[in-house]
Amino acid sequence: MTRKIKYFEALREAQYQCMEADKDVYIMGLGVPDPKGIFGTTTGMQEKFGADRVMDIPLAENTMTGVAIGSALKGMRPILTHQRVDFALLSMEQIINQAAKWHYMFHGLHKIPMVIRMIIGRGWGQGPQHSQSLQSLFAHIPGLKVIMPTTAYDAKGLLISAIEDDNPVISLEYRWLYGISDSVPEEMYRVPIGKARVLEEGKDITIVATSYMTLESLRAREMLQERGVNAEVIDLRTLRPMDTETIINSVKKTGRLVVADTGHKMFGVSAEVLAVVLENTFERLLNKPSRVALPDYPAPTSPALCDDYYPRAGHIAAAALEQLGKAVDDKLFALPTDRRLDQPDSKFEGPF
Amino acid sequence: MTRKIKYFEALREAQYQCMEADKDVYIMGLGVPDPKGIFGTTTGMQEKFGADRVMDIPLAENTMTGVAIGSALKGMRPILTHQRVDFALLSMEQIINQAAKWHYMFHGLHKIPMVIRMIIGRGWGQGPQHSQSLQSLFAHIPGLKVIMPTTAYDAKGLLISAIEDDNPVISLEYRWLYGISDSVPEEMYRVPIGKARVLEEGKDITIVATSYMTLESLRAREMLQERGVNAEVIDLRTLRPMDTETIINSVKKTGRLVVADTGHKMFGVSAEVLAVVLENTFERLLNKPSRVALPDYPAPTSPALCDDYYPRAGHIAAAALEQLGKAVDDKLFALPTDRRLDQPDSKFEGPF
Amino acid sequence: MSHKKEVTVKLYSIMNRIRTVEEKIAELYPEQEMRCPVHLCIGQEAAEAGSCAALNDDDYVISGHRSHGHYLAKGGDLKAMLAEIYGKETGCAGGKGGSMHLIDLNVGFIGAAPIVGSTIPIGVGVAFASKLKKENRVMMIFLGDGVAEAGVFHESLNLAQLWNLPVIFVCENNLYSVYSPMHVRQPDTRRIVDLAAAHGMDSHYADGNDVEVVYQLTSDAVKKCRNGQGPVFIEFSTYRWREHCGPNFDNDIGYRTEDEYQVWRKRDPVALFRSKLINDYKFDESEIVKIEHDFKDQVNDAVKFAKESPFPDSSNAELHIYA
Amino acid sequence: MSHKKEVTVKLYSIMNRIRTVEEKIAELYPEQEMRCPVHLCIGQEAAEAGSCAALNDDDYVISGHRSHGHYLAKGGDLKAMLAEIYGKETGCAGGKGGSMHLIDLNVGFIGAAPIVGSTIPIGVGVAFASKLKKENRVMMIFLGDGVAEAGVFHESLNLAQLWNLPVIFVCENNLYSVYSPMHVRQPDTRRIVDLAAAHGMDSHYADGNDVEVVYQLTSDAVKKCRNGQGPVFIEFSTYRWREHCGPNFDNDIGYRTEDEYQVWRKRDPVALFRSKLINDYKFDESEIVKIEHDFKDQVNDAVKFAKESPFPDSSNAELHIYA
Ligand SMILES: Cc1ncc(C[n+]2csc(CCOP(=O)(O)OP(=O)(O)O)c2C)c(N)n1
Ligand SMILES: Cc1ncc(C[n+]2csc(CCOP(=O)(O)OP(=O)(O)O)c2C)c(N)n1
Ligand SMILES: [Mg+2]
Ligand SMILES: [Mg+2]
Repeated sequence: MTRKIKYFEALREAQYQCMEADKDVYIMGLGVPDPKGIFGTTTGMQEKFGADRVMDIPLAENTMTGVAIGSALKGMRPILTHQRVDFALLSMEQIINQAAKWHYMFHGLHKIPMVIRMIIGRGWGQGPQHSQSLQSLFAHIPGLKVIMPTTAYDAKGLLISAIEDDNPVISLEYRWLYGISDSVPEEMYRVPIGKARVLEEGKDITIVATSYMTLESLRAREMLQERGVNAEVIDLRTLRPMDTETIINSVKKTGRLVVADTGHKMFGVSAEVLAVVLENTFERLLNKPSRVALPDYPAPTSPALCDDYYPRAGHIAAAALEQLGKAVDDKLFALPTDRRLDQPDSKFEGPF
Repeated sequence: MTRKIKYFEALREAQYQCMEADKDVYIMGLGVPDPKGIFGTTTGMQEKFGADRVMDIPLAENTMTGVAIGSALKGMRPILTHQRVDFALLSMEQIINQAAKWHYMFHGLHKIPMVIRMIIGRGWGQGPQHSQSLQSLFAHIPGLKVIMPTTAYDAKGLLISAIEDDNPVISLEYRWLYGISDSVPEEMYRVPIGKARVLEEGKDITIVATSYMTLESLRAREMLQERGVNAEVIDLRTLRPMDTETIINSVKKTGRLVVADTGHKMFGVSAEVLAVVLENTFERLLNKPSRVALPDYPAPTSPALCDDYYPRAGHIAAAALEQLGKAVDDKLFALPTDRRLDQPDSKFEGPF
Repeated sequence: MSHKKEVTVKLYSIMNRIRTVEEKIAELYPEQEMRCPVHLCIGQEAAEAGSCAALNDDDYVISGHRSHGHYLAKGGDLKAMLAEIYGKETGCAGGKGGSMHLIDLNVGFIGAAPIVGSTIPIGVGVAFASKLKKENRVMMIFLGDGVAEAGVFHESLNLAQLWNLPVIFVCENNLYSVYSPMHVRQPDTRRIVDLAAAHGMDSHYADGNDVEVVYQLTSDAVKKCRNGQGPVFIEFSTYRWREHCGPNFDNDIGYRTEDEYQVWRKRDPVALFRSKLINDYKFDESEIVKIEHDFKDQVNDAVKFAKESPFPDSSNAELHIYA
Repeated sequence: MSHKKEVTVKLYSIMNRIRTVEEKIAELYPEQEMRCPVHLCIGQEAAEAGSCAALNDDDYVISGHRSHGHYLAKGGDLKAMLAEIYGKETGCAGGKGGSMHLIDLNVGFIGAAPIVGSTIPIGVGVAFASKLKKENRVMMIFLGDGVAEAGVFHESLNLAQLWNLPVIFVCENNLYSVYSPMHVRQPDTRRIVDLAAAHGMDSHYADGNDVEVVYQLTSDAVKKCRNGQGPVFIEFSTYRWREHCGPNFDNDIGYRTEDEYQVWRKRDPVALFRSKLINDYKFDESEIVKIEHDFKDQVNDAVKFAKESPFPDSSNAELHIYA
């Protein structure tokens, strides 16, 4: 049975069903059982599963990551939640040196099945320290898997895969996605980690996007369609392992590539996608690809300073048009009239 | 007056001269004044400048980074030293959220002039947690500058620039470089941050290398020369800001590119170099570029497991030959007869 | 005016200033013109006013996410603060920071940042540099009860004690970290002040809603720091009245009780001290009303200033990326 | 054999085992066949043997960079340890880890890792899972004096106490962190054990070179943990004889004095207990010699095994990248 639910509900359902199915799954994080329940993704869980399996924790990101690791190697399946990726920076040592390496360096004797959920991206004036999108830091680390679900369907399916995976999985959730709806099956299902999704087929240009930028890319596709360009939109969904095959096949077909990422540009996710394409389909590339990503400075707080900070559909479309040698019109960059840019676009509601 | 000194001596001299020139410069780090003096780079400094300016510290990487930041905004110029980049992971929060952002987010009211020295790369059986090369994690962060000196000349000149810079600068020093010699002027001089160096000119292919891989690239150049290929070798020297111009100009000339980096491949430095080249000189590229970097798994400890882990000159040369459609011979991959691969090559001694 | 009276007026004025500004923000926030999170400190004014009043103008303060009170108590520019929260060009951080990144270097307010615990070592570093430069200034670091769970707290205390730095750690224990009560975060077999004492530090615990107690304790601490006798730690018990983040009351959402709130509400630090001024110190009520009134006008002016100030040009976003 | 005697023999045997292995490593290290750093624990055997002897076979131990003693005291496989240090396929981590990553899950030795402090929360996490699974096992976490400066130490103590976990924190205070003496790292106004006590934890300090004292204290701690009465912290004073990392003596390089070393040398935990066996417990010397002799043979066999074992195929490097 499929029905329309929101991204946050899909994440909660994934956790709920995994906890019902496997008593070793547990959830912990600052505020997990509190009235806000991490954007509703953990609401009601403690009532259902008890304070032994759904736990608030001390403010100690580094140590709690170690605790999750220790419990994981004993067969538990922790889901550790950070309200922002910015806080998770306190736990980089445990994530990179320990979680990512214990299976390897102990020659397979330990498994570290754990999920670390982190929230990325912009919100109401969150500013420089509360809205980063640091996915490439994790994507660079062997031993980790890194997922970035965009749709509610994928949110549920990928989180279930992550919880059932025997490796540490970093799940990055963009704040503005929690309210997006999608048709989501009631039963448990898995979306495989490591598979991109072709959301819309197209023949003229490939747009590879991560997370929230997938929504902007779909809008960009419409803009392009209006201008006679037929774009293929791929939601990367997983950064590590990366589904290079889907990307390469698409670029082989279209010969053109725009990458739209929620993070910074330099040394970011978009660079890896370009590199992979270059290494694998160089000969089929018809023009130089483009990267649409955050500029290389921190996020300012005032909405007045953010208008040019977060690239929008128009920027993606413009990059595509340029590659195709077509005119770029001002309409692409028109500011919305119904909202300020520091609030999510209510038209991005799904299903996808 | 120029004389031949080693990399570690060059780093010490840089710090020594900066401390003489500016009383606000100070050094701290675990073991800084101890008998080993961070590979000799801080030996004798405490005797000369006193325990107020050359300090051992508690084992508290995160806090000591914050302390450095606090002192920097008060006009001091701290040099914080970590014996391994792996330990510095404990301080990612302070580095990324604080050091990199205080100048920006306080609208220029604070400056954070500080240098964080970190040692990267392999050593005698250091294994998975003591030999990483995590430069791309830092290179991704706006607000930081990131340098990776290869030669003793650059080590001194870049470190002086870093100490005099008004921004946080991450300096990554590869363990195997400390014993390399070079002609180094006695007086203070600066190597500008953000400029790559063309070490050897060539016309057939461009090799862009970081840190220790520059030495392997020079050796690769010789191998290529023997096989009739004339390679240009560029030492990237700075990752952020990156000297895209030098790279692009070189690839415009040669039409071909190999990137050799000391870190992991996926989402690594080599990806950014490829992306930049693709965006800027797509039309001049004659073949797909190659990335020569660490494979995507942690560093094993036993030397028997490392033979194929660390790419060598031969791998770089082979990548170049393949691009040029030339035969790749087994001799390229011959193991050295005078040493095991877990020890530095004594022939890499400089000057460069 | 006698010294004693001067101090009394000062303490009340600062508390009143904080209360008035925060209430004004709470009132205007629903207009959605302050487009950033705000962490109001209503209920905690005594701990903030009393401790900052013990500092000289050129002493230092650093703070975290809940910093309005510290900024105002240290004498931070009100217009620049409100303009910052309104995201305006005239804001103290040019609009880049918002409510969580206040700064006023003219009065030694080094800055604020909302990663819990992260400004503690930065404050210690300022104190270290200040000591080296022989400025004889004191650094006051504000922190909450949540911070006592974080490693950086201990690392910083260790260092401040080891290096004998002129730092006063002021912990405002308001019983909650967001919606989480103490007992899910810290063992009930110890107090926060015990942790600090274990670092070998001169450590105190006191009622943070009594501004005179706060002032007395912090004044002693300042004297000690000024004499080079090292850091001091003080834990003040207090209570936040409104929601963790935002302008509303939230006793209805279930993480704490209305009863608990009412108990603390009765211990309103501003009202208590106001009564004391009248009943014990024989102030004329009109004197007090005048202070309050004058400041209300200032706040209204500042709001007007903030609202009327221009937004920064979007190109300002590219200023100050590197120094 | 009486229980008392059995324990006595066990304590001596374990100490002797550690000493013998470590001396053998020191002897052979200059051959440059063990191609990884080694952190020898000679001088600290009593703290390690005494505490592990208090555990059951199925209890847990986790350690850091200086882990040989803990591994051996917990009963870790000697051949697999030496083979690991020699980088061989038969090593306990297949050559991937070396001396700093010993593991033997058959005896509850969860692992070791050399990032100072990092295995502490991992150990706490094992204890948490073990408690949830109602295994009634105890987790013993070894740490050095340097760790007391690190935030993760405090965060972990806070959690272990809060969640009332069956953890024994054993701190071997050997006065140095690499070449750094205590006084450049920690204030002299407090002891490490005071820090732990401040977390509300049952905390003890004792002579770590007296194996019987160690055994007694840790046995009590184990009992407490087993009864669900929460974690225990014990600081043992002790001393490392040789250099921080490597096989040599290093009293000549200047960070500590020969005199200091000699004082501790006289308090050799192995020799002291050996004399006690003979003088107080009336062991026959030949009995002891036999224990020593047998074990020497075992060590020689293990070295032979390690040296003769094949290196892993270089393709093994690609095993176990993901589970
Ligand atoms: C490192 C980190 N973890 C989590 C958070 C989320 N957070 C913001 S404020 C806060 C509560 C802190 O509580 P406390 O220190 O008692 O201060 P209070 O809000 O009560 O003034 C938390 C957990 C954060 N900002 N930083
Ligand atoms: C986080 C971190 N910082 C620094 C180091 C370098 N280091 C290795 S061992 C060591 C000394 C630790 O001292 P202590 O805890 O007393 O243990 P001991 O060596 O005396 O047994 C240090 C600083 C490290 N391994 N990890
Ligand atoms: Mg609080
Ligand atoms: Mg020690």
